[in-house]
Amino acid sequence: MSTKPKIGIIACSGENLVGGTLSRAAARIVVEKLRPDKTVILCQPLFMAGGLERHGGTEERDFAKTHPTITIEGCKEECARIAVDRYSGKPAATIYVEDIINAHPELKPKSKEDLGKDGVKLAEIIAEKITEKVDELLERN
Amino acid sequence: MPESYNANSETFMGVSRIKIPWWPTIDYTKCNFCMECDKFCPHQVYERKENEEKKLIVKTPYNCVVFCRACSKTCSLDALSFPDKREITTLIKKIRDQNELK
Amino acid sequence: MVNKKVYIIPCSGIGKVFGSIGREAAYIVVNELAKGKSDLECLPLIVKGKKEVIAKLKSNKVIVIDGCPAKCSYNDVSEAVGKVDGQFMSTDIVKENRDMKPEHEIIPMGENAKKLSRKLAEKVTQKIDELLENEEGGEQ
Amino acid sequence: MDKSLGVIARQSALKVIEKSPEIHLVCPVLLNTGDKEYESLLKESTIIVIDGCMTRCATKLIDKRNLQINKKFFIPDMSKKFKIKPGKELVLTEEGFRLADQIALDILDFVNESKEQKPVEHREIGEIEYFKAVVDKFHFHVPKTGYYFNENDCWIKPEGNKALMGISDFLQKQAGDIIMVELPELGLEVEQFDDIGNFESTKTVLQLISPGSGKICAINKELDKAPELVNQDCYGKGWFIEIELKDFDADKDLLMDGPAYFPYMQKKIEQERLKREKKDIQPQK
Repeated sequence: MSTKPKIGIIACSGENLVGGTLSRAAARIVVEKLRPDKTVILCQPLFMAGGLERHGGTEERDFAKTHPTITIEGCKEECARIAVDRYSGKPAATIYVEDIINAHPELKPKSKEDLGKDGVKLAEIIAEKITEKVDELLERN
Repeated sequence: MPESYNANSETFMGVSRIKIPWWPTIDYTKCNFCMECDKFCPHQVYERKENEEKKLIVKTPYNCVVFCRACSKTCSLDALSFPDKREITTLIKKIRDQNELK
Repeated sequence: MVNKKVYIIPCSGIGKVFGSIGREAAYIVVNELAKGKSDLECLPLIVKGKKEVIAKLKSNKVIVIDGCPAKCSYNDVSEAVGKVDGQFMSTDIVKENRDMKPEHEIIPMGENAKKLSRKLAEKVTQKIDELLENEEGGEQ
Repeated sequence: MDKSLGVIARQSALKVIEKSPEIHLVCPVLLNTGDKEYESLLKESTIIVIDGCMTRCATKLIDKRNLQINKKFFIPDMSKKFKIKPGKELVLTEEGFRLADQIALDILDFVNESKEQKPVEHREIGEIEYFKAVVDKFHFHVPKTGYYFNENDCWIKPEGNKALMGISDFLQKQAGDIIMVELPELGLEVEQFDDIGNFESTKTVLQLISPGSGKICAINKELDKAPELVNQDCYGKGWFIEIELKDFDADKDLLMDGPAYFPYMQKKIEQERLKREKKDIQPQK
């Protein structure tokens, strides 16, 4: 049976701000392209809904209890971090998308619905940051 | 890395996979090489041969899951056929009985 | 009288393409088909219990769009706000259009997934009009 | 209520109830106001509508709730069939009562027929104890007892001379979100390893390959409306069909029980993982 260490990724997934869109895009880039074999994406709404018997939430929460999990926050509300903290224990790391946006004023996403070329570049930068954390956590474990 | 589908070591119901003649047969008089079956099959049973007359062949018959006929549902021309299921079942039972006697 | 709005809350799912179809449909609704009549709200914030958001939803109509049978948006909104005025499942649109299978890519979304999103958006818009009409009718 | 046709529809329904009290009468007015009481009743029942006139309000009310109507009766058609004129008076004439009686008999016939044909849709499956394999965030379940499996990841659960059949948690997860289940006809004779049902997910089309042999005596109609039950509860509410067993002892020769299937499934999960890893590595070459 597979016992390879894996890292959980949970993105804020918010809908109101471009930060949510970026968090989601970056998370997918990590799990699909950069570290498909080492990461598992957790669905934030499902994570929070929980308790739906054998379908859903509990499995996501259990995973985050037994695996280091990185939360990605789109805004100051820190929904993902708070959710993981509440149901599974302290997240291994948290990435604040807003900080990265501020560090790259030259890359402005077109809108939250359509990131545009620059927005996608920004998402890739965020994804790189997440990947750094993933590798760091894997080394530590 | 270990080969994930090594037919020689695979068994089906305790019978060596290579003793069970279960795989699709392509009727080339009907096949129009739409490749739907190949697109469908998750076990790489088929192989496409772009530059040959028979553009599709059954490459790895023992990868085929015994009793699975799902690919034939994708074939609108009905060009895929499988062995008689009852004969295969009987054969499997027979080999198992022999194995037990050994 | 302030014009009432219908708030759309997609489930924000991320694991599968269905969440994205729901989200894309919500975007089409608020930015195009029912512009000015509808707005998005953020599910994680609702679950977190952000007061302003919940108060706003209580005094307006709310439509949820879910992407899987776990129905996170429906369940969470029902619990936090105490009501849901309309609910949709993006998987229903997939079932209704079986010849149009959504691609699995999420970023960017495939052609079929986009088409399905638009179909879903049209349905949601219809519901919005229905809800707003009833609202007006009730107040006359 | 404002036309004689409606009054006849009402009278027919009342007559049906009088003869067969287990049938519920649904009030269209109450149904229209969205009464909650009806919700679960309608979901679980065979629905018959009686429409009086062309506006077909009863049908529309049920359609509005996205429910399936099992049989529709339309008073003008019935009037033609029995060659009885409904009359125009709102207080029923003798003719009107006679028509209503005839319609009621027709409805009762349908009810009796469908009772004979209609398989019991709900199967009580109590608490199941599972073997559990956890891979990343996925939990794969295999019932410890009561279920038998073939190597095509389909299960059979014998009880007396009958058995339920369905697909395993592994196959369900492999398939992904199931959007359609196609089941065979009642009464069909199936042999072990026949393919007896297709199901379609957003990824692929797969088959239920029968672990047992016998005659199909029930199919899970719920799956028409809610194929996701297969994903949610594959060993319970997501059952596919029930058969009258022909020779389960013979079937069992080629099946695994829970403790045997569990390691077999684990091996398959591992193979899938290896295949995926290979795929992940290849594009980088």
